[in-house]
Amino acid sequence: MKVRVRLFAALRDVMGPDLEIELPLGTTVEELWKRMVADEERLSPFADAVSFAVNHDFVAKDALLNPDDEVAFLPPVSGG
Amino acid sequence: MKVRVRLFAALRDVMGPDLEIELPLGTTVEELWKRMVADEERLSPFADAVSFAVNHDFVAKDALLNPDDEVAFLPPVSGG
Amino acid sequence: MYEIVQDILDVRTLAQEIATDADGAIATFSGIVRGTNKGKKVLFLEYEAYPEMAVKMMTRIGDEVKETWGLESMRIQHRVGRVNVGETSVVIVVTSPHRDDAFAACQYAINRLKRIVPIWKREVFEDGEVWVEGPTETAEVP
Amino acid sequence: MYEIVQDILDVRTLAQEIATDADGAIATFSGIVRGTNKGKKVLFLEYEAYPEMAVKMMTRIGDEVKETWGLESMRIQHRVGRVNVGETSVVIVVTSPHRDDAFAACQYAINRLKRIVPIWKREVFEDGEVWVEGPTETAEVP
Repeated sequence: MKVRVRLFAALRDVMGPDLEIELPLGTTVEELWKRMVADEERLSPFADAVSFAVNHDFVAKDALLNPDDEVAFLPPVSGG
Repeated sequence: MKVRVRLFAALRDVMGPDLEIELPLGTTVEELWKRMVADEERLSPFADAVSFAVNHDFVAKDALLNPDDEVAFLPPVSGG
Repeated sequence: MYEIVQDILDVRTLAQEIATDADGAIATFSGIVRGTNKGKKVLFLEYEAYPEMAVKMMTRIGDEVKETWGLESMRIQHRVGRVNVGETSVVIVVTSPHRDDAFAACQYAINRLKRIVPIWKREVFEDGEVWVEGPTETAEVP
Repeated sequence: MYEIVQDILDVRTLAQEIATDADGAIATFSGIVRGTNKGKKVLFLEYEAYPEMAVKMMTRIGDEVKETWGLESMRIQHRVGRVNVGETSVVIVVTSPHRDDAFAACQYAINRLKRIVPIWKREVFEDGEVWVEGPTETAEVP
């Protein structure tokens, strides 16, 4: 399946704003993140500091991904 | 001695905004108020419901008045 | 800083006049005239103040805010005369480095204003009018 | 009601758009850009949002406010892009029949916004820039 990944702030500086990734069915959001961190060393400072969102809602790390999901890895927010 | 008395809201409707009153030295603010209530029946509904102010500050009822003081009898405030 | 006025400035203008480079938060309170009270339709309010003492008491509230939160940047404007339904009768603006202090000081100031600032309102209905009395605290020194 | 914007409206306009005849109180919070942070002079901030999710999370805060205080009249605007020192980055406006609810809901909303709304700021100094991170809450579902 394919999912879309969106990245913001410091993560966007490393990876750009937007990726499409091909994944096996049954992948969790945390597994996708770990794979991305393994593939891109510059993500390692953020490895334990992101929240996971799918389709514009926060999800737990063991959430299963579905085809065409919009996944986001969010650094600690600092709006306001 | 002479003092100036200022009145507001419902008290002003009864007495007008402003009075000058001649008093013996040693009169307290409460004594002045009791004398005014005794002289003007229409003040009696307010007899126990006013706060006392002298020269733009709240005072206790036993505060002694001085010549040329500005005295005010204040219904419960309702600003805001 | 503390004024009895015929017309209230908008809160952005008030805030700009007091905010400093160190401020990160502005909290404001505006009192607006409700269209009904206890089920009766209100036409408008008439506010009356003891202006000299009202300014003195608002200044005292400012001193209390300074003492409690260390904030010197507060403004209060209260209207007198006729205030129509939906219009603003009072505005309090507090700027502060931190937001919790701004909220706390602003809320304190309006609560205190309603107890110690000598201003009275008359509600005008279709069939009459009445002076509104706040909570009675007989001859107490607030 | 909940918007990511280039320019923030003034709070009076925002309040007028939501106030009803039953409302007697407006509480507002504005976040303004401080000129210094940890002793360093800030030139300006750059805000970035995940706009679709930010609006969804602000709407969730609105739902929470409705559930807790029964208030439906809240507006939030948050800027993105460059925001200069002294300018407003976020505004929250709550109108309510009673002032305590307005204050409580407004304070709740800004605290919640700073935890769950996906917006980030970059501080730009004379000699560099840095993404600001809020309190870390790893992989938690807020």
